[in-house]
Amino acid sequence: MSVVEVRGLCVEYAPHGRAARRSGQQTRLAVQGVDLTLERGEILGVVGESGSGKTSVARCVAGYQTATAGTVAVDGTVLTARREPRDRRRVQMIFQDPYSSLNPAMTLRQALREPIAVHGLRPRQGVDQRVEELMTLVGLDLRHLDAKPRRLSGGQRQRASIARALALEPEVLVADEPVSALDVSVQAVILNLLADLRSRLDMSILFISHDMSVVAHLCDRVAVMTKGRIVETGPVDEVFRSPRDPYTRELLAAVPPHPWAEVPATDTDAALPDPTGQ
Amino acid sequence: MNAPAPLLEVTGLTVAIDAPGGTTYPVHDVSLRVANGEVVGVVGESGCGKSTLLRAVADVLPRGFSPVAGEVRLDGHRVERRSGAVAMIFQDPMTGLNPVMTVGEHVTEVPRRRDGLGRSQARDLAIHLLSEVGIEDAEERLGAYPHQLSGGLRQRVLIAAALSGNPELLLCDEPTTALDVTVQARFIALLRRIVADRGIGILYVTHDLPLLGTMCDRINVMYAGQVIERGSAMDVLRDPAHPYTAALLAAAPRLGAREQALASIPGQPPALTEGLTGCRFAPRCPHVADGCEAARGLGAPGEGHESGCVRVAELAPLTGRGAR
Amino acid sequence: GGGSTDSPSADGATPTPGGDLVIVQGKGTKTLDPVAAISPEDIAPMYELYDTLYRLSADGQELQPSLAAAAPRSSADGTKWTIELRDDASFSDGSPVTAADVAYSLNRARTANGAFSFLLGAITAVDAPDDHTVVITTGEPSATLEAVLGSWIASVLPADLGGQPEKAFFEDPVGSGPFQLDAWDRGQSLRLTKSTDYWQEGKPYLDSIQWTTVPDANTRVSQVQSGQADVASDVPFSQVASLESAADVTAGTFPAAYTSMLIFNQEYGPFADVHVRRAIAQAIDREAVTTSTLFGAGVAACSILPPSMRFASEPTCPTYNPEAAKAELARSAYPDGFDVELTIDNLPESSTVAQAVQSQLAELGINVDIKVVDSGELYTVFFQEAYQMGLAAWASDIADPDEQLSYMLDPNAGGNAYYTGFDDPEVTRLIEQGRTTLDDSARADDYAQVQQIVADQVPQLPISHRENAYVWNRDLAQFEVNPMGMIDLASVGMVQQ
Amino acid sequence: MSAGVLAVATYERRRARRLNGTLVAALVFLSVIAVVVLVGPLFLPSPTQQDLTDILAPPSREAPLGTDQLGRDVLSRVLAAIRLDVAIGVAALVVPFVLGSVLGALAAWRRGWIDEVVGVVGDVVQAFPYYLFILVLAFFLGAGVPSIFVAVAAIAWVSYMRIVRAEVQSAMQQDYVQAAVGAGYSERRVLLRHVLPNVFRQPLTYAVTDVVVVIVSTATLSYLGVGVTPPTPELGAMVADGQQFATIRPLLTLAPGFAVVLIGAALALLGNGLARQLDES
Amino acid sequence: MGSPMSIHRLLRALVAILLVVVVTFLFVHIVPGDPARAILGPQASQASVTALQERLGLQDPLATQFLDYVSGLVRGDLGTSVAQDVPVTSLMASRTWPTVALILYAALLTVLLTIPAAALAARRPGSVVDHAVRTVPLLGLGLPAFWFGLVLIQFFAVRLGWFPAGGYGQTPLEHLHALTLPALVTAVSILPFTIQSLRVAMIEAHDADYVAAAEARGVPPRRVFTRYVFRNACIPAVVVLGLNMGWLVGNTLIVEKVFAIPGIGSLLVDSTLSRDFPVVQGLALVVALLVIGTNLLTEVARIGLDPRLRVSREGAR
Ligand SMILES: Nc1ncnc2c1ncn2[C@@H]1O[C@H](COP(=O)(O)OP(=O)(O)OP(=O)(O)O)[C@@H](O)[C@H]1O
Ligand SMILES: Nc1ncnc2c1ncn2[C@@H]1O[C@H](COP(=O)(O)OP(=O)(O)OP(=O)(O)O)[C@@H](O)[C@H]1O
Ligand SMILES: [Mg+2]
Ligand SMILES: [Mg+2]
Repeated sequence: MSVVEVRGLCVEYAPHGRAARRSGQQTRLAVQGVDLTLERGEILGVVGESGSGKTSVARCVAGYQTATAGTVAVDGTVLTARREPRDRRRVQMIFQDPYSSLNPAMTLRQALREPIAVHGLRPRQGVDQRVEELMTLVGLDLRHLDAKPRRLSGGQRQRASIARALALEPEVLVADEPVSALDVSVQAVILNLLADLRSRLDMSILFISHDMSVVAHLCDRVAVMTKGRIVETGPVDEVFRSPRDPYTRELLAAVPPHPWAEVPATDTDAALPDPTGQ
Repeated sequence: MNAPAPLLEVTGLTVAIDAPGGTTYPVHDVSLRVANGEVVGVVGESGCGKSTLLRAVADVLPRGFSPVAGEVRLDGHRVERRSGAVAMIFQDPMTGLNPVMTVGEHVTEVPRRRDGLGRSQARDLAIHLLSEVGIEDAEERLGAYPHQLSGGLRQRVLIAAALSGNPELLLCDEPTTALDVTVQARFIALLRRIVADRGIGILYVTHDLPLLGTMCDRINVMYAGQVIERGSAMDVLRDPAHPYTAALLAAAPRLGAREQALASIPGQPPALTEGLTGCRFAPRCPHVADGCEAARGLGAPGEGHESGCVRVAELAPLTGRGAR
Repeated sequence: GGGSTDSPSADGATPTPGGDLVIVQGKGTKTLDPVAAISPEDIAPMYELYDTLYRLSADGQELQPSLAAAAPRSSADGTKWTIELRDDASFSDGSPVTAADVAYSLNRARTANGAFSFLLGAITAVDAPDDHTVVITTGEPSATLEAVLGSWIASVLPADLGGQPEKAFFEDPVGSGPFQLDAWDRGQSLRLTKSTDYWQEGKPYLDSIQWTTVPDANTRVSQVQSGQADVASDVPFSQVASLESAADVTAGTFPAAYTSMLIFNQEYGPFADVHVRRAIAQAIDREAVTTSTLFGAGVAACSILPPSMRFASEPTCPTYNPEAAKAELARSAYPDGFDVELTIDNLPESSTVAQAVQSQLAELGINVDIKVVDSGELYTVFFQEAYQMGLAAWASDIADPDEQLSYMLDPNAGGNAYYTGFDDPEVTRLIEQGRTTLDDSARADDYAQVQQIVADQVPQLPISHRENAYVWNRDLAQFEVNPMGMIDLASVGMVQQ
Repeated sequence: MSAGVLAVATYERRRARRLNGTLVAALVFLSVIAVVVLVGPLFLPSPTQQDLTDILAPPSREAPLGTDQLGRDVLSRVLAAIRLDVAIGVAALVVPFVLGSVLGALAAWRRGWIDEVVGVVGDVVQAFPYYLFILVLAFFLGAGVPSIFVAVAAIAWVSYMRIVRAEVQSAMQQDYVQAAVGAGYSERRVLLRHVLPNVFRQPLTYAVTDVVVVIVSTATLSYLGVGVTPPTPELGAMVADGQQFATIRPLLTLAPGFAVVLIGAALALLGNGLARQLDES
Repeated sequence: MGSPMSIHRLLRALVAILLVVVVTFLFVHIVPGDPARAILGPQASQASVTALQERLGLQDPLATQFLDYVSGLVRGDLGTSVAQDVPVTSLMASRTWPTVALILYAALLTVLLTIPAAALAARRPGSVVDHAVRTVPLLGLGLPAFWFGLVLIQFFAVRLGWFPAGGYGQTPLEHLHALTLPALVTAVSILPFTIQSLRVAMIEAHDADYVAAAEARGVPPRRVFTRYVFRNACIPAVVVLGLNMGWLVGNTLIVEKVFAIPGIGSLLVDSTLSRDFPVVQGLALVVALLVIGTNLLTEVARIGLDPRLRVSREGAR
């Protein structure tokens, strides 16, 4: 059985909102009937253009947002709008911006102890040990335990927020563009960490990105979104090798080829769409 | 590739930041050139001084930054401050446009205020420029404010505004980081067309190596305030001659290669204070050896392809991409 | 008058005609209806707009005929008063002032429910047998009549207000005074111009007078110093001396019918005991307190009547003597002192007095707790007798001691002996007698007795009699202020220098 | 109070340092004042000690700032008044600080009718003439320190409410607050542990400056005649009382006046320094 | 312009005004001290006090008095002054202009002093000039208006004779002359805030990418300052100015007393002291309207200045 099952998800926003203002769009229906399944131990990538509703889907799955229509089921149970703390714990989210995802007033130790203590996940004396375990798991040096987030680099913060999510022992991680703000070498660290978590802890991950090559690298399956709908899903290799939907094709064509890629780019200019075609 | 007469020539540029903790040098002894009709890339990790270099070239360094050595020449002359010969485009298209000015004002102000064009002439020019960068309903967009435009459109307005001063050199500081790949692809195609049409030079900064491959003629790789490798795009990306370049490439994921873990670079770049000697990458370099602490300029492996690595010859095939 | 006689000013010189006078004062004129007037700012312009039968001299001792041709002639029993009017007086609209006008005005004033109508309480009828004769009937012999007729409440208005409704008339009143109304911004500024019909030859000298409200005392002084204004009233007392010696302005103080005092609520246990009151009288160094607040602009009080008031005497008063005070208190039921609340208003001088009292009574073991209420509220508190000890003041409205003595000492006269509950039949009788005796020397005897009893019984403890302090332009001649605070502006003028 | 909402949305971003110059200057400034105020009285007569034989004395060795109209030592009174005023300023702000912060946080957190009600009441309080408000309250409760407390509390909370509301609103957009909600913590915990600790910089630094405003208001109340009850030395009352003697003994009003300005500048400086410091860290 | 904000804003302003009416009424009626006694003085007989009380309707139940008041308001009748027996509206009519002029003048001075000071400081942050600009106005925060006003009068009016020592004058020119010192005193109380915020905003605006981009593409420096740096920095500064308007208006009450300006401030203080309730009520209402009005005005100014707000804007008051 799938860990997460999303059926007919719709999200609507009031026509005047911050996001609409920011992007100049007036979209009301941001997500229009999305179906998704996430299997245990699977990394599902969601790609698509900016504003296509990726974040909205992620927030619904993680329970930060109530869907206008549709259901989200975790382990077969449909979760209601107001989730119980126990249910919340099962799905955790990792945010795009590593600079705002940690409470600046808390040291890493406090940030990691809190979820364990609040949910009583370990006996009192086992908490510290668990905290250290988590730090090691995400590859953070223990000397950072008493640091406040402002002393950490972007990559370290992102690892810390992953550790905080893991502290709750979730079944599902929802990662919304967790590496977009990071530099390639730091990005590599985080991607490796996520892959490692999946293989070691059998974690299920919903991974959102607009970077095809990152998704190609990390994910098992991919869902391609545009204008609030999923236009194509399937195993990454399949979808990327032989995209069926025109939008997927457009998306892939736009990816600058890695210089070491098997298939070297032939004529870059020709592969690019007409600039006037916006 | 024949090196054309340089449009931009930067020699030995060093920029200092006076900070309470001591002076740092985000750009240290950097030289580079851009010719007319050429797109030159600058690539490197976050914090290696790319933006500072660009701002120094445009002579719009932030407060506290000052060029302390070297010079910047445009067409053989020192860059005359804010003459408009150098235009600049920033990472975030929202922050590059004045939020309280309309598209039209952005594009017409230099022709009107600097060149003294009349209102309607300036307007015609603006419409022309906006169409040139691919905005179809240019006339209607003249009255729009930046926040009413999508990222892709803003980016185009930025270019049109930059072009309105007839620059010879366009500086781009990670202009597509905030955009999705399809918009990015269109943007790059647009830039290339402008280079072709107008014969201007572009200095393009990013930390995305593969991106540079699709658009640059030549690439400069920066590390910790210095250029550590340069050469034609193909040479640098396919046969990196510096362990750092190779490490960056290895860290970038690619389509269809998901088996391997990505190679991250251990450690942190050095603080850019005074007294750094030898190869700055040495502490993080897997190939570090005895000779690395000696200072060395750029040189080898070949004509038009130079590296700052002393071991460049020994390490010949640095890439992990197997036989080619 | 006081004033500064030693500094070379235009004081004694004869004024030349012309000039515009600007007077700045703390509050503004809010009404021009004599019956509705309550504050000195309301009253001052009335003396210039309207005329009265008599006018008080500058020293406050004497009433001089004004609209009247001579002093009133009384009938043998002292209840009928005949007053001849002068025949050259006319209103600013040109019509002559007649006895009918006077009768109308006096009747209006005494029958209106004004705050000061009681001043005319003795009058039972006013008649005008002919144009030039007014006959006033009083229920009993009235010693105060002349003084009352010299106050603003007896201002002479045209009969029936010239046929206008009250409101309209007092918006633009007609009077027979030396000046007439030019412009009036209620509470803010009032401008009068010279009246051409005024009966007194050659007067007034000034072309116009303007009163302007300037609430802050220092700003008032500054305005005179900078030449923006010619006269400022209520000058801080401490500044008078230094202003007197200033080169550009003249300053001075003028005796006033004003007394500040501690009042004791006899409902509050300790104050029912005369020993306590006497002890307090001896414990307070009135000389020192007066210096601290008035800086020479007044004298420490002994009698409750200010020296400028007719019939003020010098009773034997308890003097400052802490030892005697202790002994006196020992004879009371509170030999070790007690706690008491002193209610004062929020003026700086009050606070100074209260603090001095507090510190001096502490020596007696009397713990004073100062309670400050807003000046708008002070007399409400006193009136309700919701106080223990209070710092009060009295200003007389007429140049006769009767008003003050009755209100302050007669429990039936309206104030419950100035809110103290003091009741001494002998005092009440003497006051009554003084009011109905027409012989001045007999009145003097009665009042001297009253003053002595009060000095012994201390129903109130007078602290000081303050004067009015002014600073004025040095080109101003004949600037004098009488004890009622009135300036004879018809006689004031500028001198060319 | 209604004054002084410093630029709420914008701060300087600088690299972290130990203590910034402004803060150091403010602390030194304040320490000097504190030492003088606390040690000075040991060498001076009591501030309420009268000597009617030596009133309005010019400055001398015994009385460095002279004496007032009751012969009291002016310096001693100024020092005592500083202690009182600062105490009033600080104490008077405790309630509005807490009240405003709680209401602001609630308004931002709960939104809906609470937000509207709190907002409108805030509008009313601020639209009401400030000094009329205090004046009427002082009439009602009687002059003196308690009225000042109540009046200040009744008015000052609005600014804190506004500041905290805005800060909580923006904090709620922060991912770490979202993450805390997502971790299944109770509302109380999220608010107390994750939201509030991060929004206090702004109201706190504001409060420091606000103390000055309270002191000036207290002084102004005395000018209007409804301030602290005598004989307690209070700076505003001293300035107001001293005005009678402005021309002959200007020190009587200048000295307490300067004391207000000095304290004000020191505290404002402290506020600025604190803001910068908390910003940088 | 910005319709979504206006309706909500206006509604709230309306509710606020309504509440101000109620609150002033209650306020004024719980104040101890009998207006009749306060008006008539200590000597007045109890009979005349009672008569006045009856005439003023002070003996009616509070609810009746309130209804009378509100129904009067609806007809544009603010009642009759107790102390002066004239309609409150006519009493206020001549008093409103000096106050409005003072507020506007003070606001103008604030702006005129803020801009150069902030610009000077922002030019080189951290310099001596910057520190001076940041600390000197702070002194203004601790300056009691009544004291500072007197100091200014002593110096500029008495000593130097440059300005009148209070008053309002007759002609517009005289008004301007007479209001200069009071406007300065009023402005000084909010200068620290406006300078501070404009300075920070200017520094931020100056560091913005669009400024560098404009400079690079050849926009003349003067225009960069006016259209880019200053124009953007204005937005937060206007907000701060607006937020402090209430305080500024409040301060005029004191300033008017010190400078003897015949405005509503001094009338308000007087009327409060003399318990002239109808006048106090009327004036409180006018002042509240002024404050709420200026707040709405700044909101409008902000929307005018910031095109981003023209679509919609929530929160951030
Ligand atoms: N709070 C909101 N109020 C109104 N509209 C919103 C809100 N959040 C998102 N939207 C709109 O909903 C649509 C989908 O937004 P969403 O953030 O889910 O897209 P996304 O795929 O995550 O985009 P990006 O790649 O830019 O992050 C967009 O058009 C956006 O403008
Ligand atoms: N105001 C400042 N004070 C001191 N150091 C600074 C300041 N601004 C930037 N730096 C430092 O200067 C160096 C170069 O910064 P720069 O912005 O040029 O890097 P970059 O290569 O553009 O990085 P990115 O890819 O993140 O944009 C960095 O190490 C940075 O930490
Ligand atoms: Mg998103
Ligand atoms: Mg950069």
